[in-house]
Amino acid sequence: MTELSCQGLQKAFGGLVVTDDLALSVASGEIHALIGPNGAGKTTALAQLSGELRPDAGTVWLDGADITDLSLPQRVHAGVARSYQISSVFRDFTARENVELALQAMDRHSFRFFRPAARNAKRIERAEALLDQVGLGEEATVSAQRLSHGQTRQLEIAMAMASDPQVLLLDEPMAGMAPDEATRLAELIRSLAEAVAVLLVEHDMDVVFSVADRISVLHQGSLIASGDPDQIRADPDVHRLYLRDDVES
Amino acid sequence: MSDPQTATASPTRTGLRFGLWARGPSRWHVALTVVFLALLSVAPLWVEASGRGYLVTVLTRVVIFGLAAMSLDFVMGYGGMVSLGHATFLGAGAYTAGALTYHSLDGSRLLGIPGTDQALVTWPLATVVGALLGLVIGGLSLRTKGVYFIMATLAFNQMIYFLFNALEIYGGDDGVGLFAARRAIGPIDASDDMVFYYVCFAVLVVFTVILNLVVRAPFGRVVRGCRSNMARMAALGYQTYRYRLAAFALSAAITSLAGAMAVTESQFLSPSFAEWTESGELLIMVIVGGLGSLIGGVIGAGALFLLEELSIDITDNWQFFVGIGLLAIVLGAPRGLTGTLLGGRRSHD
Amino acid sequence: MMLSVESLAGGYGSTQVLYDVSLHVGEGEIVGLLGRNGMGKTTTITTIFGLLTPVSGSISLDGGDIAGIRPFRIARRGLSLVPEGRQVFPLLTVEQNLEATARPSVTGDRRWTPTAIFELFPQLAERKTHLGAQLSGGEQQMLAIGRALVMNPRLLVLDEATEGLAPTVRAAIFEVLRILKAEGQSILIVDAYLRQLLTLTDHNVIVEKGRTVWSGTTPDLVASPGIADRYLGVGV
Amino acid sequence: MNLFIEQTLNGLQLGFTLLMVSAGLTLIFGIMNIINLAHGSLFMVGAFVAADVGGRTGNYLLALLAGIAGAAVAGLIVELGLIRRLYHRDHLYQVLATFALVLIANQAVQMIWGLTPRSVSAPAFLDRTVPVLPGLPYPAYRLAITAVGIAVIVFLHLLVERTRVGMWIRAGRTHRELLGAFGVNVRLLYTLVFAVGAGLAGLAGVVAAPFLSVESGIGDHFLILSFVVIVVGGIGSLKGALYGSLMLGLADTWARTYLPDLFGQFVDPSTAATAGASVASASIYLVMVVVLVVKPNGLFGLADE
Amino acid sequence: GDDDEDAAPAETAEAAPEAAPEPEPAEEPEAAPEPEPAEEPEAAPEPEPAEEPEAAPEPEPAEEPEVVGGEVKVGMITTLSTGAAYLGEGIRDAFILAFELDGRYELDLIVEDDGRDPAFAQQLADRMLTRDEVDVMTGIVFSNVAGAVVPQVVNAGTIYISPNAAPSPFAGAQCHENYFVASWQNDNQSEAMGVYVASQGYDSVIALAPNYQAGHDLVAGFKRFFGEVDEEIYTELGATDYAQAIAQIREANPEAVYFFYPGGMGIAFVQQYIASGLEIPIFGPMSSFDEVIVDAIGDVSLGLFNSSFWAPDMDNEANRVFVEAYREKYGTTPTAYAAQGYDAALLLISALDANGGSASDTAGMREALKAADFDSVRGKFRFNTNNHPIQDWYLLEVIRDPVHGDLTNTIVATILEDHEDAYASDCPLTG
Ligand SMILES: Nc1ncnc2c1ncn2[C@@H]1O[C@H](COP(=O)(O)OP(=O)(O)OP(=O)(O)O)[C@@H](O)[C@H]1O
Ligand SMILES: Nc1ncnc2c1ncn2[C@@H]1O[C@H](COP(=O)(O)OP(=O)(O)OP(=O)(O)O)[C@@H](O)[C@H]1O
Ligand SMILES: [Mg+2]
Ligand SMILES: [Mg+2]
Repeated sequence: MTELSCQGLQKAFGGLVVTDDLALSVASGEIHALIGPNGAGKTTALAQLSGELRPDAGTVWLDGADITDLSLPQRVHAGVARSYQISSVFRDFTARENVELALQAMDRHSFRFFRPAARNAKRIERAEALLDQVGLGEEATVSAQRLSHGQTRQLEIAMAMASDPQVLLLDEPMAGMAPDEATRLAELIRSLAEAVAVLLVEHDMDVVFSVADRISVLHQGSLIASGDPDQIRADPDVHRLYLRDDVES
Repeated sequence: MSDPQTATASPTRTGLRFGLWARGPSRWHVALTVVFLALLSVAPLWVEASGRGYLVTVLTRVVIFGLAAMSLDFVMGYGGMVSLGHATFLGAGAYTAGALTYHSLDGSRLLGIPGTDQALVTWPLATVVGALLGLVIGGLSLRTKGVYFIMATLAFNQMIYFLFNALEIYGGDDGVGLFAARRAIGPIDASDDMVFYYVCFAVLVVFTVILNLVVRAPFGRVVRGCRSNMARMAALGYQTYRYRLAAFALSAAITSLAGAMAVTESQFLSPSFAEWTESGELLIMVIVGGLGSLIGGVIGAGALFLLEELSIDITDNWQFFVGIGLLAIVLGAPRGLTGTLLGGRRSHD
Repeated sequence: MMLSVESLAGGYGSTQVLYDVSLHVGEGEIVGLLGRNGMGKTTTITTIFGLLTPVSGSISLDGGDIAGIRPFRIARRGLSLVPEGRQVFPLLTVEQNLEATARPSVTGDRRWTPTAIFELFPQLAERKTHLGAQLSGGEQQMLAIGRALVMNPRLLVLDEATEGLAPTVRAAIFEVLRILKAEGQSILIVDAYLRQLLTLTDHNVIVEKGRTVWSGTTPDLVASPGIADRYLGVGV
Repeated sequence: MNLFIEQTLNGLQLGFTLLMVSAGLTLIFGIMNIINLAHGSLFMVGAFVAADVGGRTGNYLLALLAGIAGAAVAGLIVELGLIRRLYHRDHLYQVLATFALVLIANQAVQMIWGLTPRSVSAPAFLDRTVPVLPGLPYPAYRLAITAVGIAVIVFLHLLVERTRVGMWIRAGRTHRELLGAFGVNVRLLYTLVFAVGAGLAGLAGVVAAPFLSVESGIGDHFLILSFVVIVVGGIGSLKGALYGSLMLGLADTWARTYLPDLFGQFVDPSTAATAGASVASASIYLVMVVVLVVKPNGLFGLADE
Repeated sequence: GDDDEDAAPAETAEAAPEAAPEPEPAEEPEAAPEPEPAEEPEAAPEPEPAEEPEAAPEPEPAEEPEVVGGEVKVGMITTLSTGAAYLGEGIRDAFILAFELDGRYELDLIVEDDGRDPAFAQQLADRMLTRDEVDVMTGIVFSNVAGAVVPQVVNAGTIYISPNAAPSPFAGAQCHENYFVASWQNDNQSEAMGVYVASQGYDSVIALAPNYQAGHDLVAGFKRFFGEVDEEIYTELGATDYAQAIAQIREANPEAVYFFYPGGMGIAFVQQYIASGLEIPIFGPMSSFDEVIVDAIGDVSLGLFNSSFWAPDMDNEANRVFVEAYREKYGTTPTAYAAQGYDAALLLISALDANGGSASDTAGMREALKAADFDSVRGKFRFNTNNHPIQDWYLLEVIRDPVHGDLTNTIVATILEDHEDAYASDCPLTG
């Protein structure tokens, strides 16, 4: 049972407070969706949880251990991985090499100077399996810069999954994916969540309400609501600020 | 700033840059490498036989500077670290080996150590000095990226250059001749230019093999990944700084070795080894040869020296013709000479 | 026909992506371009805008051939684009992003000005002096839409313009498009929110592997669920 | 104390000279993001044309205009013939191509104007000193250079920050191709702005010429300094270019003035003079390294250049 | 081991300079400048060289008529790019001119630009020595290039005649029997200025020079004869802005300023110094005041003093012939560098003469060179034991040439007679 949580998280860019006394938690076996209007601070919150951005104040724990001071790579090795809202892949590597690189990171250190990296059969196999899972199996040997936008989004997810994390932070994984792929991905996330803690940021309410166990709503840097999907659906503030007619129920 | 949203300043998808040998060396590279090294192995015999023996020393310089350019290509073409300061290491190697030689001729001591002109001592020592200097300079410069990195390396280059200039014991900017020194490499007496060539060539072959292995190894892949997308590497769990620093120091060490070889070759020690224009020349060799192909550095060095040779024969305005030649390469060989030699084949491994 | 694309073939350098794409947008019409990931929607659009060179086929605007013409000339004929992946100008402030591209329509009117955009997206107004790079994903998307609107185009082309937008904002965008439609604006649109999209479009074109495999009116598409199921993998 | 004041004045003045010299490069490299090593050559062309025209006519104003025009035309030709083929290629090919241009230009001016250095004489009304403080006459021409430096940065500021052309340039820096889809004639824009940058290089060449010997390769010295200024200030930031050049001008001047004295406390004067001068030569690079280690994107640079 | 060979020629060297001046006074009127302006416009530069030889070698045909037609292959590595290009240009042009005027030898001259890069110059030397198999090498302008190339040349058994660079190591411990300096040891010109400035009663002097080896050498040379200076200021090599140094001069307020700024640096420094309004007198060696520099600086350089071994108006036959012919062929007053190149060629020709027109006998060439039996444009010329010249040094003043109207230097006094360099005693060569 793994749990990532934070307390009193605070972040401002200049005068703009983007994260305001934020407390969150996500545990393995659950999908916790973080939703909220554009610019609410979701991505910024993820960045602080993943170690990319230092909070101005507040603490982040992983299984009770304070990881606030761990850097991004260190947190990855501690079991926290993330995907990006705006795809960030290795454009001049093939799709499979992208995933291989993610897998190789788990070897702890890559100060191996002489054995060819391309001959690691086990790793290649695992990479292809991951690509299959996200629906990119056929594009394994295509250079990432030749992937379409949606395909790049798929690759993004495969890479996040590759580090075999205990906590997975997903920033709008469905964005840019065609409807059928989005549906497939929703299922995949659902199945992952059996063992992994998933924090999901997503604007596609169909997906959020169908997969999330718990939903928190962020507005101007702080939570305005948190609860199971039914509670959120019923919350008038959330409706006014965020959902409007997307979820008619 | 680490916020990935700021990293979206990538060119439009239609504005792709195909310039680089993105995907690591292919078997075509291996073939080209073997062919070119084979050519180099017979080149001095051929020029000697055709009555142009003076070219042997030119070939020696191609090999030595090719080695330096190859090691620069390692950090540049694979690691994305464009250094305009590699002459720093060339100079460091030259001054390490040159100073030891100078003191052996002089009979004096350097920091209490007696000098020597034995290359088996001076060359490895220069390599170590280069690695250490690479750690220091790389350690500071790698805090920056892109053009800032270029300029940081240039800044160190200039500082080291002024330092060498101020070393009056070695003649300041005039430098000092080491003409009486032996060219001893272990038991081999390499005072003969041909022998010396083959010693240098052997060193080149060794490092070509090593670097080719390294870029294919997990380490090399990480280095390439850092060039491609450093922020993402960190997000995958890589301590990017360490890998890049290691790569930089390795490159510095090899370049420094080349510097030591160069001073043994010319038997003249002067700050001009460390002049920033020398850094520029190494850079040009790499670009001319083709980025990210390793052997391209050597090919680039060969092309540049050949261009010089030809231009010298045409006129004493040789720089003009070298300029024209370089322009022809830029416009006519868009991916450097290796890229053109390998035709349209893009590597798929 | 305002925009006519006939048997378009093209791609990226030596990689062919489009083989046979045809689509037509009439005056005042809204046309949806549909297809799974990587089927060639974006490639079609960038080729129309002259950012990629077609290999064969024709592209004409108001009867005039625009294939192979440089992008700025095409844009000046009244086309404007919300590109995929936002692509706001990161070094310009929000305000400058809009000012840099603002121009009256080919007929000379200025329905959309930066001020009008700030009314449409009050959130952008608050960020006026922020650089494009400092915006959240959704804010960038709003800006990208605004940037296309201030060109007061005759044909507005939206490539996944609602990606990453909160439901409220997405709804607002569709609302704006509906208003524009009522005003007679022609639109070519790619969007993943199929349900909402089909409330808007008159015509739809489905591409698969670089070919137009189906085209017809929205009622036709809704009426034959097999088509969407087959080409898009979803029901409508 | 007088020495300190004069040296500080000299430092600021050197700073404004650097600013003037860097202005064109700020536009071309800092804002347009084109690495043009031949920028120094354009500086040189300006100086040579001015020396030629000035020598023939004796008219400084004519020389000035001719120098600017000469460099701008040279820039135009370079952009049309070469640079425009390189935008879509890796930056390094710009380095290679423009380096080749430097080699060609340095020899070309020798072929055209001979191997002998030339000079440009300052306009008569500036060829005198003005007392800036009691007992401290200062060359009027240096004050004029300062004024030109300020004028140029104001011009650039207005161009880049206030005009649509400026916005387009900054947009084109990251999205060159896409910009076309917004109705901007990108090719023409780049050609013209490049020529403007070249003209600024020519202006700097002419204005600096009366204090220099106009010789082959004269601009190369300034080229590196300009890059240093831009990088210290932060690429793409005009404010950075201003502060960067003033900071470097002062650092350089103070280091040259006081380091030999400082060293003189420890070693004999002759050694102190040479060692002090050597360290002083490295001072601007030292400043650059310190700035970059503390602020990896320069003083006012945008994040993640 | 070569000491014995060199012993003999040393004596003849004494005699040589005296022999030279003799014919000159007689011919002086013929070469007077007056008729020239009239002829100049008519005579295009090309046909002249053909005519000249007849005039110059007049005294010689009697001695060695049989050597006409000999061929000599000379490798010249010099600087023909950067701001210092005119130095190499002057050397090259005058060298060629000397052979043309002499007319008897076919000069196969291979000229290459070293770009001031020692390593590259080594490569050039390699080609010339091994591929082109030149008989003699010459041409180097800069000391750092000389430091790299000269040992390579002389160790290969080839003779090198320096037309300019003469760094101190090669004058002292590293002197070589194959190495001859037709110019002057680097320090000499500032030594002369040191003597002069001291003689004028100046006590407090500031010395300025670029911060490089030659700069240090020249300041040291100045101090060797002047004594301690108040302050030494070293500026960056190639610097363009001298405001800082000028401010320091203003602050220290010395009685005189000594500066060494060759080439473009000299132009920039003097212009800025004058513009600064400082009125402290400045003195420099010839390198700071050659004809190109003073011409570029303009009228403000009039009346400034410098030290040299030669001036264009020097009063001897060889010089008149040289200056006149140079002017006609190249249209400008020759610089001292040109004079050095010219003398280097004359020296070579004299050695060829002594060896029957062939340069192949290195030992013989060596001996003949050491004798220095030629009419130098500077009048007296002989070699010291270290193959560096012993010569007179003069005080020069910048004037406007009364005939041609350009700025030039004229001799106003002799500072040092039979001056030798400070390093000869360290040189193991004898004789
Ligand atoms: N580097 C920055 N400098 C200044 N402001 C910033 C910076 N990064 C983000 N912001 C601002 O912080 C706010 C929160 O941004 P964030 O990216 O976290 O939003 P978000 O909730 O992920 O929005 P979206 O749903 O649109 O992606 C935004 O208003 C944005 O403009
Ligand atoms: N720069 C490129 N170079 C080569 N091939 C490319 C490039 N960009 C895209 N492709 C290929 O072209 C095909 C079509 O891509 P396109 O971007 O047009 O798809 P799309 O329909 O817009 O998909 P998505 O919904 O994912 O955005 C894809 O299969 C992709 O692999
Ligand atoms: Mg976000
Ligand atoms: Mg698309």
